[in-house]
Order: sequence, then C-alpha cells, then structure tokens
Amino acid sequence: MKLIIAAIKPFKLEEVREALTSIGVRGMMVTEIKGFGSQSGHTEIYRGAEYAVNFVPKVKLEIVVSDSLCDQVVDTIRKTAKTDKIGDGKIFVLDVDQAVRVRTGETNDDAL
Amino acid sequence: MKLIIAAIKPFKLEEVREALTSIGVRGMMVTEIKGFGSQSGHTEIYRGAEYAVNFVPKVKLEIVVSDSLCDQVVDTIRKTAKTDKIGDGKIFVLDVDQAVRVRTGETNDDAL
Amino acid sequence: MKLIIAAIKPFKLEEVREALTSIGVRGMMVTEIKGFGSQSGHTEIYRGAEYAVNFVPKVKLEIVVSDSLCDQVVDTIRKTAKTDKIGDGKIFVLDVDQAVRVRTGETNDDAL
Amino acid sequence: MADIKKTLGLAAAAAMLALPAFADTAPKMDSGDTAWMMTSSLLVLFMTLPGLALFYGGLVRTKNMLSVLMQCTLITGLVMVIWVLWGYSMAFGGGTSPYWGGLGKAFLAGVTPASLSGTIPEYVFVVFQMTFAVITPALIIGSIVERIKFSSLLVFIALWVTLVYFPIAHMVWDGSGLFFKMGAMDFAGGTVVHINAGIAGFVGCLVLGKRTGFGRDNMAPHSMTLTMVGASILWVGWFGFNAGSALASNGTAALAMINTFVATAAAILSWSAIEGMARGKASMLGAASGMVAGLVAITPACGFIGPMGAVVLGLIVSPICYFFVTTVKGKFGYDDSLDVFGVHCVGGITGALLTGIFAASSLGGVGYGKGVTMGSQEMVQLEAVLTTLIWSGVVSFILYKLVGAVMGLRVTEEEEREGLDLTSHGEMAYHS
Amino acid sequence: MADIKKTLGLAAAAAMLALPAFADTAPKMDSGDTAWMMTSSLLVLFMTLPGLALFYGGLVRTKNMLSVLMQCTLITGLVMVIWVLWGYSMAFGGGTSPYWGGLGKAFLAGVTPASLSGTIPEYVFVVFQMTFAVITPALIIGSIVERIKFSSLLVFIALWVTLVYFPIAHMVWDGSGLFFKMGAMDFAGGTVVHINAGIAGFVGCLVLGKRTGFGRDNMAPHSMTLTMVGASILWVGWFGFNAGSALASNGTAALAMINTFVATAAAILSWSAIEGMARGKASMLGAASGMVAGLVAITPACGFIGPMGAVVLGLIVSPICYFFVTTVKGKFGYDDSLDVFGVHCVGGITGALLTGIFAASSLGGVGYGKGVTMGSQEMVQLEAVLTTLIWSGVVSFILYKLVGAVMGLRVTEEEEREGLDLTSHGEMAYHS
Amino acid sequence: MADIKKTLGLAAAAAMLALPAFADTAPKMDSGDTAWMMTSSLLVLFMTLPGLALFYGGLVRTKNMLSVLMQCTLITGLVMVIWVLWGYSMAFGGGTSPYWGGLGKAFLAGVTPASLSGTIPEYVFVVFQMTFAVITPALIIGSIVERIKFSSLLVFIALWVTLVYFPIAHMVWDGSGLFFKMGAMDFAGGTVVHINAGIAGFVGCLVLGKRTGFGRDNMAPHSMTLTMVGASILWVGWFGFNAGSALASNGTAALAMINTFVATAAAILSWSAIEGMARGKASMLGAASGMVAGLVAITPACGFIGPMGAVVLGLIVSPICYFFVTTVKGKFGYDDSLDVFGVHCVGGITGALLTGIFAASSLGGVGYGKGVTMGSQEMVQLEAVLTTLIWSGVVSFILYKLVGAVMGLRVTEEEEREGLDLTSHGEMAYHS
Ligand SMILES: Nc1ncnc2c1ncn2[C@@H]1O[C@H](COP(=O)(O)OP(=O)(O)O)[C@@H](O)[C@H]1O
Ligand SMILES: Nc1ncnc2c1ncn2[C@@H]1O[C@H](COP(=O)(O)OP(=O)(O)O)[C@@H](O)[C@H]1O
Ligand SMILES: Nc1ncnc2c1ncn2[C@@H]1O[C@H](COP(=O)(O)OP(=O)(O)O)[C@@H](O)[C@H]1O
Repeated sequence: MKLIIAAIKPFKLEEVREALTSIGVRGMMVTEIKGFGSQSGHTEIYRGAEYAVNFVPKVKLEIVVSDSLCDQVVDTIRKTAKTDKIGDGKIFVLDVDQAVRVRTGETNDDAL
Repeated sequence: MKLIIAAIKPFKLEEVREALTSIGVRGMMVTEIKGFGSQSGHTEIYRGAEYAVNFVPKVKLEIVVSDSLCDQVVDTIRKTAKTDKIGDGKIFVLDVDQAVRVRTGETNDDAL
Repeated sequence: MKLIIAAIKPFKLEEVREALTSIGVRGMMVTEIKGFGSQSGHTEIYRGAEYAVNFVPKVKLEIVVSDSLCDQVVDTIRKTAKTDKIGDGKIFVLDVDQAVRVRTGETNDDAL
Repeated sequence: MADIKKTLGLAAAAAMLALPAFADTAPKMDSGDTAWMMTSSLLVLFMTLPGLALFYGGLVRTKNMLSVLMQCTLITGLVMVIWVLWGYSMAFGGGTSPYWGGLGKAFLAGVTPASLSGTIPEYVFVVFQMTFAVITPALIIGSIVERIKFSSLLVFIALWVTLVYFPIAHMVWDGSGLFFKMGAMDFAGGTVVHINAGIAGFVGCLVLGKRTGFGRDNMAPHSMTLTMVGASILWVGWFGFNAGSALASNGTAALAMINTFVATAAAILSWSAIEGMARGKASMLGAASGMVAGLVAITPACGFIGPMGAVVLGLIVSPICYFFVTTVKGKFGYDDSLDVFGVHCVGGITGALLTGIFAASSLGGVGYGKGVTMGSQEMVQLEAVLTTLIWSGVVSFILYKLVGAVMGLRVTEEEEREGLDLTSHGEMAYHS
Repeated sequence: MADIKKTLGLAAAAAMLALPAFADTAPKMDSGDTAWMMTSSLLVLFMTLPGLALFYGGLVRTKNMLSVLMQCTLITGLVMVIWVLWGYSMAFGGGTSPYWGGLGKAFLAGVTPASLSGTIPEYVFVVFQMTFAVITPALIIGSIVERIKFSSLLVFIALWVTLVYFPIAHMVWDGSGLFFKMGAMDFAGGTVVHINAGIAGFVGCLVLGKRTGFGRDNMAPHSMTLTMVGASILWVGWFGFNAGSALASNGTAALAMINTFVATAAAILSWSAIEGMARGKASMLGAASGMVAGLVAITPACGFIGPMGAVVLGLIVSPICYFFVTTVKGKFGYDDSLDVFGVHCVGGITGALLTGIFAASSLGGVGYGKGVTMGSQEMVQLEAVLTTLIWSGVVSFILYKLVGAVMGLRVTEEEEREGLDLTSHGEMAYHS
Repeated sequence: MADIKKTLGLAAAAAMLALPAFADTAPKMDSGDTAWMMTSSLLVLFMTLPGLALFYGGLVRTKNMLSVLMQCTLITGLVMVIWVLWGYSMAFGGGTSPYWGGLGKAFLAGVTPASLSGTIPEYVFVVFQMTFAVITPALIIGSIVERIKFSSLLVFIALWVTLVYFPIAHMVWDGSGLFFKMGAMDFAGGTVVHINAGIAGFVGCLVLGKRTGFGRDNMAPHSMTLTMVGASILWVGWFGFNAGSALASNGTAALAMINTFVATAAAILSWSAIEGMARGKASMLGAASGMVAGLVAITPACGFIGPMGAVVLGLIVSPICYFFVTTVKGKFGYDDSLDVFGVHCVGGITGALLTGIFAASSLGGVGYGKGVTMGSQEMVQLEAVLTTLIWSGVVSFILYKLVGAVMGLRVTEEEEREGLDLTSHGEMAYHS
C-alpha cells in the first residue's frame, strides 16, 4: 500500500475529491495547512506595522491506497488540481506497511 | 521505528491518549482533520442554498514508536477507538528511518 | 528523497523557516497541531469545572528533500528550534518513493 | 420617601391602574417619563437579544451555539405574542384576585394610544412589562442547554409563563397581588424574575439529568469573549430593568441607577478577589459572573437602599454565589450547566433578604412603611421568597414531567454528541 | 386619531416646517421629545454600525468579512457628509416642488441650535433623518457583496443618494412631497428605505452577475453568531427608526413601539414554523430572517395599525419572503447574495399594502382620512410602491451602467477567489 | 449663545452647584433632561464595556484577549467604587480650591434622591461623571497591553485616578477649577479624558518597554471584526459622552450631537483617503482609527462649533494622527501598542486647539466670551493642554516607577510568550 500526500489549492478540494471518488478512492484525510514554496505570500499593514506572511493557505490530502491504484491516484490529482499557475502543489508517495480498519479489524487492502 | 497514523472520532481522543500512555507511549502529534470515507457527511441549508458537506470531523494521531511497541499500539488504538459504528477510523503504519530529540540531540529509540 | 517531519515550538517557526531557506529548502507544509509529550499542558478552571488540557500547541513541519540535503535539514532544525527547555520537539525522517510537481508534472528531485 | 407605597416604583403605577377612584387626580402623560420608559423597554429587549443569548451562548460548546441563540430568539417571539394575547391581562388585567389579573384585557382589549398608565402611555407599560416576561423564561435555559429538545422547550415555556410567570408577576406588582398587599419589597423583580427562573432551571436540570460526558469531556466555554460581551450588554440593559422600574424619569430612577452601577462594580471586585485568593488568578468568567450576581442581587433592592448599602450588598453576594457554583454544585454533582441556580436563584434570594435590611433608613435606605420593622419586613421578604420557590418549583416540575411524557425532553445521545446546531437546526455557527 | 394628517408622524412635523402660517402657534421645544429623538437617532446609527454590518458580515465568507464592514462604514461616513452638504436640503429644504426640497438649506444654512422642528431642535431632526439616509444605501450592498469593486461602490452610492434617495424621501415625508400629498401612509419609511434599497440591490445583482463559484462552492455564512447579533441590534435600533418616526415621545410613538415588538415576534414564529414544516428544522438564519422581515413589514404600518393587526401582519410577511428567498430566487437563479430583494423589497411591499388594510378602524387601526376608503387608500399605497420601484429601479440601473463603464463594477476573478479583504483592503479579519 | 458661560455645558451645571447664591432661582427637576442624562450615563458605560474592551481586545493576539477584557472590566469595577467613596468628592465636592473639590461629599455624604444638580437629580450627575472616571483610565491600557502585570495595573489605576484624574476633572469642570476659571473651552472632556489618558499611556509604554518579539513576530489583530464592533459601539456611546455633556436635553445637546456625527464621518473619510493614497488600499483598521480620531477631536469642540466646522475638524484630525501612528511611531520605535498616544493624545490636542479656532462665530461657532479673542482663547487652550500633559505625564511616571519598584510592572518573558490569558487568568478566550 502507498500513502499519497498532496498539497493543493483549497478551492480545488471538491473537484479533486470527486475525481478521486470516481476512480475508486474510498477514503482520505484532509488538513488545512500553511504552504511554503515558490508561490509568495502577501503583506498586511496594520497602522504602521507591516507583516509579511510567507505562507499560503493550502489543503493537504493524505490517501492510503493499494499499490495498484497508486499511479492512477497520482495522475488524477495532478490533472485535476492543475491550474497552470504557480502554487498548484506537490504530490508525494510513501510506502505503507500496514493498514487496519478500527471498526472491523480488517487489515491492509481490505481496510482501505 | 514506526510511524503510526490513526484517524479516529474526536470524542475518543482522551480515552485513546490515556490508553496509549498506560502502555508506554510518551508522545504524539494530534491534528484536527476532515475525514472522508464511508461515513457520510451532512447537509446544511441556508435560506435557499443547500450545501452538502462531504467531510466528517476526525482527529488524526501521529505516533512514532519503537518497532517493538508498534503492534501493541495499533491494537490499543483499535480497541479503544472502536464504537462499532461506521466512521470509527483507520490505522496506518509506516517505516521511520530516523528520529531526533531537538532538546538533547538524542536519536532513534532514545529520542521517543 | 526523504520526508522530514518535525514538531517544534510555534514561536520558532519563522526562525526555522528562514534557516531552512538559507540552506536551500524550497518548500514545506506547516500544520498547527496539539502536541503530547513530556512537556505538560495546563489546567483551566471555569467556575467550578476544572479541565486539564494535556496538549501543548506545536507546529508540525513536513519537508520533502533530496537524500543529499536530508542530514543538513535535520541538523538545521535541531539547532534552530532548540531552546534547551522541555518540549523543544522531535524530528522524524521517512523514505519517500516519489514526488511530483502538479503544475509541471516534473518528478522526484526536480519536483522539490 | 419613608412611605413604602410611594417608593414601590413599578407597583405604585400598577396600583394606580387598579384604583379608579384616583382617576380625577390622575397624572397627565409626561414626555420625559415616556422617553425614559420607551428607552428602558428596548434596553430590556437588548438584555435578552443579544445580551443573554451571547452570555449563555459563549459558555456552551461551538456545536451547540446556535441552539442557544435559537432558544433565546424563539422564546422571545413566543412569549411576546402570548403576552399581548393573554399574558398582560393575566398579570395586569384589572381583576382583584391576589393570584391573577383575569382576562379583562385579553388581546389588549380597551388599550388605545390614549390610555395612560401613570404618566406614560399604557402601551409603554405593556411593552416594558412584556420584556420582563420574555427574559425570565429565557434565563431558565441556562440550566438545561446542550441537551434539551427544541420543540419540547417551546411547549414548556408557553405553559410555564402562563401558569408560573403571569401569576407571580401579578402577585408582586399588581395592586391587588398577594405579595404587593403583604408589603413585600421587590423593586424590579428579584422574586418574579430571578428566583422564579432560577428555581425553574434548577428543577429542569434535575429532571433532565446531566449532559453526556459531564465531568469527563472538556466543556469549556467556546467563546469567553462573547460571554463577556453578553454580560456587558446585560449590565447596560439592566438600567432599563432597574431604573425603568421606577416607571418615571425621576429621583427614584436615579437612585435605582446609581445602585445598579455600584452594587455591580462591587460584586465584580469581590468575585475576582475571592478567586484571586482561592486559586491565585482572577478569571474573566469570574468577573462576568460577579457582574451578573451583583445585578441580580441589586434588582429587588435598587429603589430602596442607599449607594453605600449597594456597595456592601455587591461585596456580599459574590462570595455566596461563588460558594454555590463551586463547592455546593461540585458536592451534589447536578449539572446546572450555566449556573442559573447558583447565580440567579441564590443571588436573587440574597438580594431579596438584604433588601429588607438595607432599606432601613439608619443604613442609608428609604425606610420602611408605617408600623413596619426590619424584622417584620424580613418575614415578609422570606414569605415572598418561599412562596415563589414553592410555586415555581412545584409547577415547573409538573410541567417538565408532563411535556416529557408527551413529547420527550432530551435529544438522543447521538444528537447530543454531534451537537444540537446540526441535528436540531441544520446549520453550523461558524465556517471559514 | 381618525384624521390622517394628525397621525402621519414624521410627515406631520415636516409639514409644519413647510407651513409658516402655523408659526405663531408653533409648539415649544419639549425636553422629553428631544430626549427620545436624540436616543432614536443614535439607535438608527446603531442599526447600521455595527448592526447591519454584522448582520451582513456574518453571512459572507471569512475572506470577505472586512470588505462588508468597510462598505458599511464608508457609506456611513460618505452619506453623512453629503447629507449636511446638500442632502438635507434636497429632502427637506423648504422648496415646494413635489420632487425635491431645493437647495435653500444646503450646508445647513440657517439652522442654529435654536431652530425648532416641531417640538425638537431642528438639528435633532437633521440627524434623525441623516441616519435614515445612511442605512438605506447600506442595505443595498447585501445584493452585491463579495464581488463589488470598493471605489466604484462609493461613487455609485454618492450618486444614488443624490438622485434616488433624497428625492424619494422628499416625496414621502415632506409636506409638499408627491406621495405625502397623495395621502400615502408610510409611517417610518417602508417605501423610501426598504422598497427603495431592495429594488436598487436587485438591479445591482442582475447587472453585476453572480459570484464566482455560485451554486458550486460552499458559501455558507462564516458566522451565524454575528448575523444573529446583527439582527438583534437591528431590532433594538429599529425602535428608534419606527417609534422615533413619531418625532415625539407620546402615544403614537408608544403605538409604533408595541407594533414593532409584536409584528417582529410574530414574524419570527411564522418563519420558523414554515421552515419546521418544510424541512423539519427551524434554523437560526430563518429566525433572523423572519425578524428582519417582520421589522421591514411593520415599518410603514407601525403608527397606523393596532397590535393585533401587527401580529397578523407579522405572521403573513414571513411566508411570503420565505417563498421569494427559496423558491423564486432558486427558480430564476439570480445571485441576490444576502436577499435584499427577497426580504427588504418584498417585505416592504407586503407591509405597504397591508398598511392600507390594517389601518381600518374596524381592524383596530387608526382609520383613514376624511373621504378615504380602504380601496382608495390601497390604490394610493400601490401608486407609491410602483413609483418607487420604477424610479429607483431605472435610475439605479443607469447609475450602475454609468459607473461600470467609467471605472468597472467588479473585482477580478482572481481577487474574488483570494477574497476582498486582502485584495481590496490589505488585511484579514481574523488571526490567531 | 455668544456668552461663553452659558454654553459651557457640563461646566455650567457644576458651577451652579458651587454657587449657592443661585439657590432660590434654581431650576426644577426636568423629566426630559433626566431621561436623556440617564440614557447618556449608560451610553458611556456601554463605551467602556463592551465598547473599548472589544476595540482594544480585537487588536491584541488571541492569547491576550481575555487579559484586555479583564483589565477593562476590573478597572470599571474598581473606579466605580472609588468614585462613590472619594472620587466624586475630590472632583465635585464643593471645595473652592482650584485643584480639588475636597472631601465634603466623600461617601456621597448629603446626596439624596431629592438632591438636584441643575435640572437633574444629583445622583444622575454622579453616575454620569462616574462613567467618565471609568473610561479614562481604561483608555490607558492600550499602550501597555500584552505585558503589564494585572495586579500592578490595578494598584496603578487606583492611585492614578486619585492623583491625576480627579484633580484634573475638578480643574476643567468645576466652577472653582483652574481651567474653568481660565475660561478653557472643553465641552466634553478632551483634556481630562483623552490628552490625560493619552500621555499617561505614552509614559507607560516607555517605562515598560516593548513587547517581546516587537518588530519580529506577527502581532496582527486577532479579530478586526471585534475591533470594528468596538469602534462602532464607541461611536454610539459617544453621543452620551458628548451630547450628554450638555447636562440637558436641549439645543446645545443637539449641536453636540450633530457635530459628533459629522466630524466622525469626515474623519473616517479622510483616514481612508490618506491610506488609499499612501498604499493604494483603505483598511478597516484605518477607518476604525479615523472614527476614533474624529470622536476624540470633536469631544472638546462639540458644543462650541458649527457642523461645517466639525466637518473640517474631522477632515484635519485623521491625517495628523495617521502621521503619528505610522511615521513618528516607526521612527522613534516606541511600542505604544494600540496607539493611545497617536490617536487619543494627538487627536485630543488637535481638537483642543481647533476648538479655540472654530468656536469663532465667523466660522459658524458659538463665539467667545466677553473680551476674548481667538488669539487669547488659543493661549488658554494651549495652557490647559500643557498643564494636563505635564501634570499627568509627571505623576504617571512617578506612579509607574513606584508600583514597579514595589511589585513589578511586567510579567515574565515566558508568561508573555504563553499569553496572559492562561498565565494571569487561567483560562482561554476560545475553544471549539
Ligand atoms: N519540498 C517540499 N516539501 C513539502 N511540501 C512542499 C515542498 N515544496 C512545496 N511544497 C508544498 O507545495 C505547495 C506549492 O508549492 P510551490 O512551490 O508554491 O508551487 P509549485 O508547486 O507550483 O512550484 C507549497 O505551498 C507547499 O505546501
Ligand atoms: N484510504 C484512506 N486513506 C486515508 N484515510 C482514510 C482512508 N479511508 C478512511 N480514512 C479515514 O478514516 C475515517 C473513517 O473511515 P470511514 O470509511 O468513514 O469509516 P470506517 O473506517 O468505519 O469504514 C475517514 O473519515 C478518513 O479520515
Ligand atoms: N513519539 C512521538 N511521536 C510523535 N510525536 C512526538 C513523539 N514524542 C514527542 N512528540 C512531539 O514532540 C513534542 C515535544 O515533545 P516533548 O516530549 O514534550 O519534549 P522533548 O522533545 O523536549 O522531550 C510533543 O509535543 C509532540 O508533538
């Protein structure tokens, strides 16, 4: 199994979720994060004080899938999240040893 | 060492934390996430506008433990977080190369 | 490539980010988390009700870097985040299989 | 000023309505009194919406925020309509029973823009009293939030105002009312409002039982900021409540006003002081609680005692309430969720009893009626308090049981866990 | 009370100003009336800041919160200055045209602390009316938030108050005004304020088009709590608006006040009831919407009808508005973002037409003027409504197009996505 | 109106108290004046709680929110109690010293519900003035938030009101006071309140030093929404402050009211305009700052100048304050955290000096006293300003040093980092 971590633009979340569902992904974890990368942040001024905010709001997806589905998931995210503007995001893939479904105790591919 | 990632129901957090502490887990990282899975979300209506929220609030635990403790941790989470209702959550295990305690510079099992 | 996960004290974030930038790190994901560890939380009292909050606010960094940069990143975080007080945090390193830049489709080291 | 009849404020005007023999010497409409009473009426509405709603709402968890706001809002809508249909008449309808005012003014029959009540249009008296009838049942919910079933609550409240509030309001404020005739001193409604709601809430939390997770889950206030804002609005609005109860813009109103300032100030200080001593830190929730406790306690007293008496009264009430919301509640383990009993009922009783004492002219008060001593006044005060506790406690208990039997009082544990906002109202308080 | 002239409230005083023949019998300044009118003036400011700002602000997404607050704040600043420069004069300058008041009082020429308007200082009349001139354009923004360009909005508003609001205010409230002479009954400004702003907003959302992502993205209110607080403040402040429109502290003000209480209460109940029936749950947004709908509908009627009529009016208006904001809006698919049309325009028309009916003395109202029947009054009401709809609709359309052509009306899609707070104002509403 | 004595508002009534020779022609109680003054008193309380508390609280970081609310709340409680014990007497006790009023009215000795102060009950005058005594020290905290030690602050404030505020209030408003006798024009307390608090805050931030992380950490306001709400409440409440300072419901109050509307409106516009020019975007914090700057500047002037003068005054004050809070503060690098100096002190001085100019009848003002020219009036204004700056600056410095020596002024850096809410008050503002 693989853990796919993707940082994408927040307004793309729904679209990506739908696209993934349609190729058979049945679960994921979504976290609101602050992204740092080549896309630059913004500056706010409050009276005299100026604050450079170097982070950009992003959404992080974490999806565990069977090895066989992995490439398709990466591909789908890449296509759906793409706007061709800087800051579209990154996808990382890691190896997963083991998976368990709490409710049933099923393990590995059955647990996904 | 292993990284154990678990998505559980928020109201189970305290119970799980206590159970893990009692078997010797000494640290973890907890994040509030939006979970997507077989448990369905809800619909909100604001005047005419209807919004289907496909995500369910979950809590994500990330725990790094020595290889020897790993199975026990997975087991404990599975038992404690279980309510036998849909949406109880998932547990994933990944391999960790290296661990460092910032304060002391201790590494690997000593760092946990 | 390696995924470096670090839990640090929130007020150290800017400093660490700058230090990492200066050694060539070009991206990261930052999440506000609740940390559990040897640093103890606090107790709040509301009228008669007493709540022990066992978690301490931390910031989690997730950084994917090429294998060659990994040690330097770990080192930099360790040095910059250190205050010599309990709760300074932990650093974990995991193996990454694959990386993709959504905008361009570049992969692996090119994607970072 | 020594004649108690003259100083009874609200009651005095009610008496006028009830005594047509005074008609030919009846006062003319006064634009200043009317201006103040219109202002006072909207101040008391302000106390409920958004004052009390925020004070309470801030104290619950995020997932139940809207349910509290809805409960306050719908109680307001419901009781206002009931008030003009039959409530006003039951309280001030002109009937001579000591227990209710009859139905002579149901649907506000006979009231016109030209009708007077003392020196103000009767419509102003109607709305001023209406706002009291609204806030009292709204206070109750503090004991039963985060688990009460919405529809059941509304049915309970409709019955409760009819069988508990209107009668007791008549007893206290109408010239023919039981307590009024006894000579009970209750300037702005300590018994009718605070003891009454406080005991009804207390009975409610006993009947309903504790919230799921009580004592285990973290139930810390979701926004102490909103609670502080709500408490502040309560204070500001309370001048309508207290100084408005003079039913005129005059020296008595001024006295009620200064007392409402300084008693509250003193109660803030004493709650913070006791917290500082007991646990080393004075909290915002403590200061806000002291604020409300001071306001509750000065309510019956504000037109009868002097400012120095008010300071002392404020200093006294906070430690008493503090003891109840920390020690007593902890000991007995009931889940009076937002401390309606500990603050409103206990603070109200404290105020009612101290009114009888600090009213003494030797203590800077306006003095007692002819032939009345401090001791005899205290007996009357006690009698009014006990009658209210029993009437409201017993009838509330019956009503909870009745409504519970017919339609159930609590939401399911599942709904409680998910939060009432989503499950009872289909929305959430905050999005990004 | 049967004489319509005497009961026209605001209009009556305006008439006095316009009829110097009455000068020698002119009333003296009354401190009570003045106190009430000063209070009323600040209550109407309170309605706008922070009332309306919060009501609207809570309904938008976090990223646009400050833009809404800024729009309300700057409209307030802008229109107040315009008002004392030329607005007051255009509305109440003493000119005898049915369409505007001339420039005789531009820069408040001739007004001194000693000038009277009825029984109150003219300065008080100036500020009271000023607050109406401020809130009306602020209402408009509800239709066009989250996409309107800030600078364009301000230019539009400056033109709009000059060419739409001031003339219509003159028509309704000045003794020489068109509607006033026709005998239209509009106690506190249902036409001038709500229908007027409602239609201008509606035209605005049609001209601007929908928000990016409308119908797809989750646009749920970022803080229903703030929306509820805003609605509550609107209610409290509305007593200044409605009861203040009596321009005195008297029985008519009292009538306006009680009606503003009970119609609103009834409208809360009926909106919640219809939601409960339609989808099983009554929502806070629904109750808040009912509150505002009730307030809008009672505005023209409050000084003319009886409390029972007000209850019925409140019960009626909510289902009508509900139908518009759910069914009609859904059907036609326009993005009247915060339902200015569905609540203010529709509610305002409902109120205007029902005023003509419930004013009948047989229905508890104050009755019609000499020789006026319910039918003839309704024709007049309808005429006033239609004239307002057409005047405001057409002129607003032209102004949107004009401003759009010169400087553009919308921000870019990119800016819309990032949010107006950062892109138009350089700050964010919340940090940790 | 040309006679300055008659127009001195607050001061005039104070003078009456001080001149028993007028007793037989003394005015009767007026219910309208009383209604307005009671309303005004609660409006000024509303300014502090929750107005100022939210305005300031929104500007600090989440972790220090409750500490700000607590500081405002406890200062309110503390100063109110002190006021009735000795404060009122020190300011208005009837003594004839130019520096203080003596202790003749300590514990409010001799004041009864029947006592009058002009046309209002003396109790009303007492509470009205009390609210001023409360808000002034509360303003100071803006300079020293996020680091001041709670207990030390309370001790400092108790000393400060006694040694700084009460004497200066006496000087300005009492008939025997120093500035009053000099003929200084300060209608509603620009010197006593704003310059006074502004300089005390400034000295405070110099003595305490900067916040940990100042200039490095992001210290952006945690809720600009709350700040805007606070500013709006300040505006609404300020009518009590300014128009209330007429101590009556009359044409002078009306003048103060219209000026408080339009000067503020103009200052909002000019702050936003200058921001728009300087950085391309007008911010909500800017508009809110302009609002407060306008209110501060019109305070001394509101009863003396005409509405057009008020517009100009509003337009002028914002750029001046803007210059101080951006350029000057940046240049010298002091951490006047919430710009008490830049807005209140600088705005107050601007207002005080412009009052002397715009009061000229040729500029639409009420004119000067007999034999007074614009130049001579300006000298008097300047003298009052300088005396206040020096008295308050020096005594405040001494008190900070004293309290610091005895009990320390700052929390530890560790506590500062964790936030005062948890470390000083044991609670947090928000939970989920
Ligand atoms: N090396 C990295 N490790 C982890 N996350 C990264 C890394 N580089 C980028 N990211 C994430 O991807 C997001 C987009 O990256 P960015 O460099 O801004 O744009 P692009 O991917 O278009 O070049 C960042 O905001 C960050 O959250
Ligand atoms: N494939 C997956 N990858 C990552 N997280 C998952 C995955 N499947 C489920 N989850 C997480 O587990 C939670 C519970 O899963 P769900 O399918 O709803 O219930 P159950 O585990 O009882 O079948 C989800 O909300 C999500 O956060
Ligand atoms: N075993 C672990 N797995 C995951 N995160 C951990 C683990 N141990 C500690 N952490 C994280 O590191 C933070 C600091 O750890 P703590 O034990 O408090 O201090 P220290 O590292 O100085 O001993 C914790 O708050 C937690 O977020």
